[in-house]
Amino acid sequence: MKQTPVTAIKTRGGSFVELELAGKEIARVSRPGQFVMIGAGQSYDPFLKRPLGILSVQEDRFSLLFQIVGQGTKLLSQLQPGNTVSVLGPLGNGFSLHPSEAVLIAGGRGIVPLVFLASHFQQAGIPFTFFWGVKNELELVLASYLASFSPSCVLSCEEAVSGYGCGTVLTSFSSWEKTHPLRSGSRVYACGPQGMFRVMQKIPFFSGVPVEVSLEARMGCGFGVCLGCAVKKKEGSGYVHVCKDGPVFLLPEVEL
Amino acid sequence: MKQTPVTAIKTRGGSFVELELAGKEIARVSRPGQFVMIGAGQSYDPFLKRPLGILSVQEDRFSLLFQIVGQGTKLLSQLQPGNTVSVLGPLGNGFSLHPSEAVLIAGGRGIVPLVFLASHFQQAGIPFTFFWGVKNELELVLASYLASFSPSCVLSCEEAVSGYGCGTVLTSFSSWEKTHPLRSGSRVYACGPQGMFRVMQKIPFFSGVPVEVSLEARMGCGFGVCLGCAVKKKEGSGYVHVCKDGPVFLLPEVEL
Amino acid sequence: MNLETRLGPLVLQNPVILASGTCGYGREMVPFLDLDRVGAITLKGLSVMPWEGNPPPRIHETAAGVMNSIGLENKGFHRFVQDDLSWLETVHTRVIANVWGRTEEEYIGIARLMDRLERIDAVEVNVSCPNVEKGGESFATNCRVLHQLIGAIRRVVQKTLLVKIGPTVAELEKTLKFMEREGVDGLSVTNTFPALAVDSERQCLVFERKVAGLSGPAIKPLALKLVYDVRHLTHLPIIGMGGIMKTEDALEFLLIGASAIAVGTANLVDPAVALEIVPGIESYLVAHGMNRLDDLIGKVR
Amino acid sequence: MNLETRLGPLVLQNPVILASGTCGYGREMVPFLDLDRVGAITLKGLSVMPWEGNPPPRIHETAAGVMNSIGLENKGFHRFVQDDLSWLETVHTRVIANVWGRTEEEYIGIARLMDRLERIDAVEVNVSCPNVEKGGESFATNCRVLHQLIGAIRRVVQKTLLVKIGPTVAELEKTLKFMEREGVDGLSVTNTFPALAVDSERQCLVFERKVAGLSGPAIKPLALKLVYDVRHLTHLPIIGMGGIMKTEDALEFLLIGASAIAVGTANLVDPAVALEIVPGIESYLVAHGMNRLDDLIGKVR
Ligand SMILES: Cc1cc2nc3c(=O)[nH]c(=O)nc-3n(C[C@H](O)[C@H](O)[C@H](O)COP(=O)(O)OP(=O)(O)OC[C@H]3O[C@@H](n4cnc5c(N)ncnc54)[C@H](O)[C@@H]3O)c2cc1C
Ligand SMILES: Cc1cc2nc3c(=O)[nH]c(=O)nc-3n(C[C@H](O)[C@H](O)[C@H](O)COP(=O)(O)OP(=O)(O)OC[C@H]3O[C@@H](n4cnc5c(N)ncnc54)[C@H](O)[C@@H]3O)c2cc1C
Ligand SMILES: Cc1cc2nc3c(=O)[nH]c(=O)nc-3n(C[C@H](O)[C@H](O)[C@H](O)COP(=O)(O)O)c2cc1C
Ligand SMILES: Cc1cc2nc3c(=O)[nH]c(=O)nc-3n(C[C@H](O)[C@H](O)[C@H](O)COP(=O)(O)O)c2cc1C
Ligand code: FES
Ligand code: FES
Repeated sequence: MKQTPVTAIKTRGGSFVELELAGKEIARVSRPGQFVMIGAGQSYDPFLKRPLGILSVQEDRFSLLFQIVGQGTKLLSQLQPGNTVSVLGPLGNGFSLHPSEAVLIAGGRGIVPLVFLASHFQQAGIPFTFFWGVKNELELVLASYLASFSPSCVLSCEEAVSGYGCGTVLTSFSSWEKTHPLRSGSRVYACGPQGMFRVMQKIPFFSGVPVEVSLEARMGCGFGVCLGCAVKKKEGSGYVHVCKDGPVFLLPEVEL
Repeated sequence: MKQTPVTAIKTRGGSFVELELAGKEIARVSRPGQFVMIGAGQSYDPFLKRPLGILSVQEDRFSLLFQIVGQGTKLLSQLQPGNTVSVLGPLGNGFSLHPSEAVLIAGGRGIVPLVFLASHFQQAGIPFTFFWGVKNELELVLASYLASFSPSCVLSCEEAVSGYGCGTVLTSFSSWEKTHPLRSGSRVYACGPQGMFRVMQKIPFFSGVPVEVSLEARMGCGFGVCLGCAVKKKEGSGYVHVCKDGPVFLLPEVEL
Repeated sequence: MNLETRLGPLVLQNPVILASGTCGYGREMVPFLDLDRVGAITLKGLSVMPWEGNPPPRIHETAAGVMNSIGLENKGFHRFVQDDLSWLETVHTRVIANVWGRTEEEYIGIARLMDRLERIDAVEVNVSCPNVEKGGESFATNCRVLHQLIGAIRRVVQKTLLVKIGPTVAELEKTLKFMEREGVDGLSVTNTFPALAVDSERQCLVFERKVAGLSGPAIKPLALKLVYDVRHLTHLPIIGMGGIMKTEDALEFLLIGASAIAVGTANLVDPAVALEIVPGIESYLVAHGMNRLDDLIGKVR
Repeated sequence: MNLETRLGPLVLQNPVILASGTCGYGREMVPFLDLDRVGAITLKGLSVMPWEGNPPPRIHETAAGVMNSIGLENKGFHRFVQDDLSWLETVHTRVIANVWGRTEEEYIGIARLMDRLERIDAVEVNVSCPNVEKGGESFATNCRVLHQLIGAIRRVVQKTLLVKIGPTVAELEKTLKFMEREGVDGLSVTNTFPALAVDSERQCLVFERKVAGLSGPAIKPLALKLVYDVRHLTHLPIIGMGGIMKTEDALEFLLIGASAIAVGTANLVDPAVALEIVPGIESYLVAHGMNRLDDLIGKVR
């Protein structure tokens, strides 16, 4: 299949990698919240492509940011400029782009699609506040991705680190929210681990405002044919499919 | 398993590669005609290691020279200094090292173990003549490996190329042999494609002198446990095993 | 070059089919390949009623393979007609409907419904589902139940009827002879192989349903063996599949006698790969001085 | 940490065994690993008389797998005794003799000979060979012949008796119950999977004997399924194998109830790998707060 050249690769801290790829078409049509399926090699190990959210797009290139967690991401992290990868995308739906005001809530690597979304809001002049929380100091290397949004950002770390709010991203959001009533037409956008979404489903505030969440699931294809990426619907029976119906869903839609 | 660092890699023409590896132990104990089993990656594609003859040894390194013919050799050709590979060896028996005089006959990549053998003879002061034949001009890049033996070398190419004998290595050997009677205690050493050995088995000259041939066979393990590398015995029934009983055999021993 | 091939009455312009469950209802593939250039597409398995399938995880990777426990999730016949049929009418490729039921009656129901749709060229019966009436054992593993099922479906299907078997078919030889007598038009060989995976970190089986189906390159040598065995037990045309990733794989199945081949799991990784295999087969025929696909089929005995 | 495990009367210091046909007669492994540190080694299958095996090619690579058609080549009992026995007496590891014959008589003959050797700790009967007296069909696929064979061997073997089965055993449940009754001490599960490969360039089957046995990571999910099924059909201890390459693979087999595991094809690629798996299992037990191997075996149902 068609190969996409790697144009740049940068390690961020020990376990994060930013990968920039050539791709005019993907750069042109991608919207915040969409993802690509990317294959690390021509071999069968790993066999399937991996889903990665789109971090940013430039003229004729686009960037991904991922955490090394297993064999697939490890191989991706070893790419060099000039190597090529096979990519399908952009895939999935994206976030809705026209709230009157936005709250962005990211946990850990969930930062990726929200950075893309925040750039859009910044360009479009839509006011937003970006909450980002990490588990430990190591993940704070990613803070650089928020630099350009800095006055609108609230960072927190579960481990005590000087200069950062201590606790989860949801505790820092909750205290902020008490003094910052959202105007009508506001939306919340969230991406992070399942545990974060589960807590959000229990916090009453999030029932009163539209909350768009970007989910992860094990994927077979990424484009809707295998039905592998099923997540239970909250109401009624049956499943939604993260790659085709998502990855962005309304918080109350899905059983987490 | 233990990893061996690549210390140098050089492409020779389009399809040959010389690979130098760190390995004090292998460098110290290897004898001409032995080989190593080498794995290209940590993945399962290809699954088995590949047998490659030893070209030369230095103090704490050794070199291989191979032709890119499939997935395994392709991956090996993409290694960079600093990468590591897994290696088993040295394996197999080697050539006998004390003839009174030697004739070396190599076809194509069969040059590899005979270059190692010729260096030994040169050092040991044993007279030898090295016949090397290739199919086409492309393979002539390997002629550089014979430079240091040059007065004792006879090169031939099946394609007409100026400066080289035209025909197979066996035709040029046959005409040489008419005017160069071998002294007693001489041996012939040969490595090349099966077709070359088959022709040799039919040439009466080679019945009158001990001929040691280095065979190739598909290998599973390379160290005698799988019995995958069977080659039919000439006399009686049953098989010899290239990795354990060989790769060097006497020409009349094996059915080719 | 004539790449045409036949599955009973059904003629395909070339032997490369997209396998059921790996190309959706066709439309999902449009961004990646021109459906009109493959021999046929096989729709995701459909039943009369919608079926929600199994809980996640549904996909697990193994060495050179994929295990799936989709559980035959599908939208049901009526939503298929609503959502996809008129779109399918805009493409010209052959369309094979893959069907299943939990009871014999459900099987007959969906087969009959599909048979009536003009756009459907053939009905492929997936016999590897659990028979809810008979204790959940797969239809394929009980010889008597299987024969009755196939006979009943043949009576309601006028179109080309294909039966898709897997490694667990009961009394293979007898069943193949039975299918010949009943007038089945062709066989799809093979479905996935029953397999297991254990999550050693969490100390549980990976799949809630325990067993899941293995597909992909890992099973190719086993699928080839099954196709070869079937080929020597029946003259029915075979769609060979199991781990086909590239032209050489397809050639292996054709050489041992498959009249067509299907690409399954490979579509997940490279949804355009079928359109590399079609010209790949063509080049092979040219290189080997053959001028029709038929010269290749079954050349290795 | 107690890594001890039992196969009937046979106690192993740890559960990692080298599988038959992938570690020769032990001596070939010495340059790569200390035999005294594995649970046991299983010798290459031996018969009474030497056997020359199949013509080349004997080995073919597949995606994450290896097909072999060695054809049970072996030097025969007497040369084994001459060449290898006194050397084997210098090592302390458990030694399992893998045996086979072309007739029932040959099976009984080799089993009896092995049973008399002090250095041999257990006899493993490979029942997947063609029965030359009964038309070449494998002993394993004919239930009656298989039962008679096992009964007869049990009567001549005093030592631990293991039966090695594969995916083609006839009437699995009945056969397992029969083995329990006859007093078989344990099962080795699984042998290779029958498979086929086609050489599309040369337009022939890769192997002269057509079918060859598939092993390696490709078959792991199928081997796990077979071990799981067998585990639920019998209480006999099981040596689980099929595609084990690393600690995690071994843990999968132990978790679903194998009492020991064997490393086969992996030895060809990395002959020292068994000695990474032994401490690997140990670390896993420590990390999961277990202090004996028995806490792990069969934890996943
Ligand atoms: C729509 C979508 C967008 C994503 N975007 C990003 C991103 O921008 N950056 C990033 O770092 N990661 C992202 N992920 C997660 C990423 O796909 C997985 O981390 C990756 O597939 C792991 O592959 P691996 O081979 O390295 O690990 P594996 O060896 O496959 O698995 C390692 C661990 O990761 C878990 N895992 C594997 N695949 C997934 C998955 N698809 N979803 C959740 N958990 C998984 C496994 O359960 C296991 O615990 C995204 C996932 C989805 C579905
Ligand atoms: C003892 C021994 C020493 C060798 N020394 C050298 C050497 O010094 N330099 C060198 O270039 N090659 C050498 N070879 C051959 C080398 O091992 C093969 O070319 C290599 O294994 C091919 O691997 P591959 O994955 O690239 O090709 P594959 O995809 O495995 O095969 C490509 C083609 O090569 C043939 N082939 C594969 N393996 C072998 C084999 N073991 N023997 C013969 N043909 C094979 C196949 O039939 C096929 O036609 C040696 C072989 C042996 C047995
Ligand atoms: C995700 C997935 C879904 C599948 N769904 C179906 C199905 O609905 N009906 C069916 O008959 N086969 C189904 N199959 C089996 C394939 O059609 C094919 O028979 C099998 O995967 C072997 O071929 P492969 O190795 O090329 O994938 C499915 C396979 C996969 C991987
Ligand atoms: C080259 C080779 C030779 C084998 N020889 C024997 C044998 O002689 N007797 C036997 O019972 N099994 C034999 N086997 C089967 C293995 O012992 C093992 O059961 C099988 O390969 C599955 O395990 P694995 O995937 O770890 O290799 C052989 C396997 C291979 C690869
Ligand atoms: S990953 Fe295949 S349908 Fe979503
Ligand atoms: S390659 Fe295994 S015995 Fe020779």
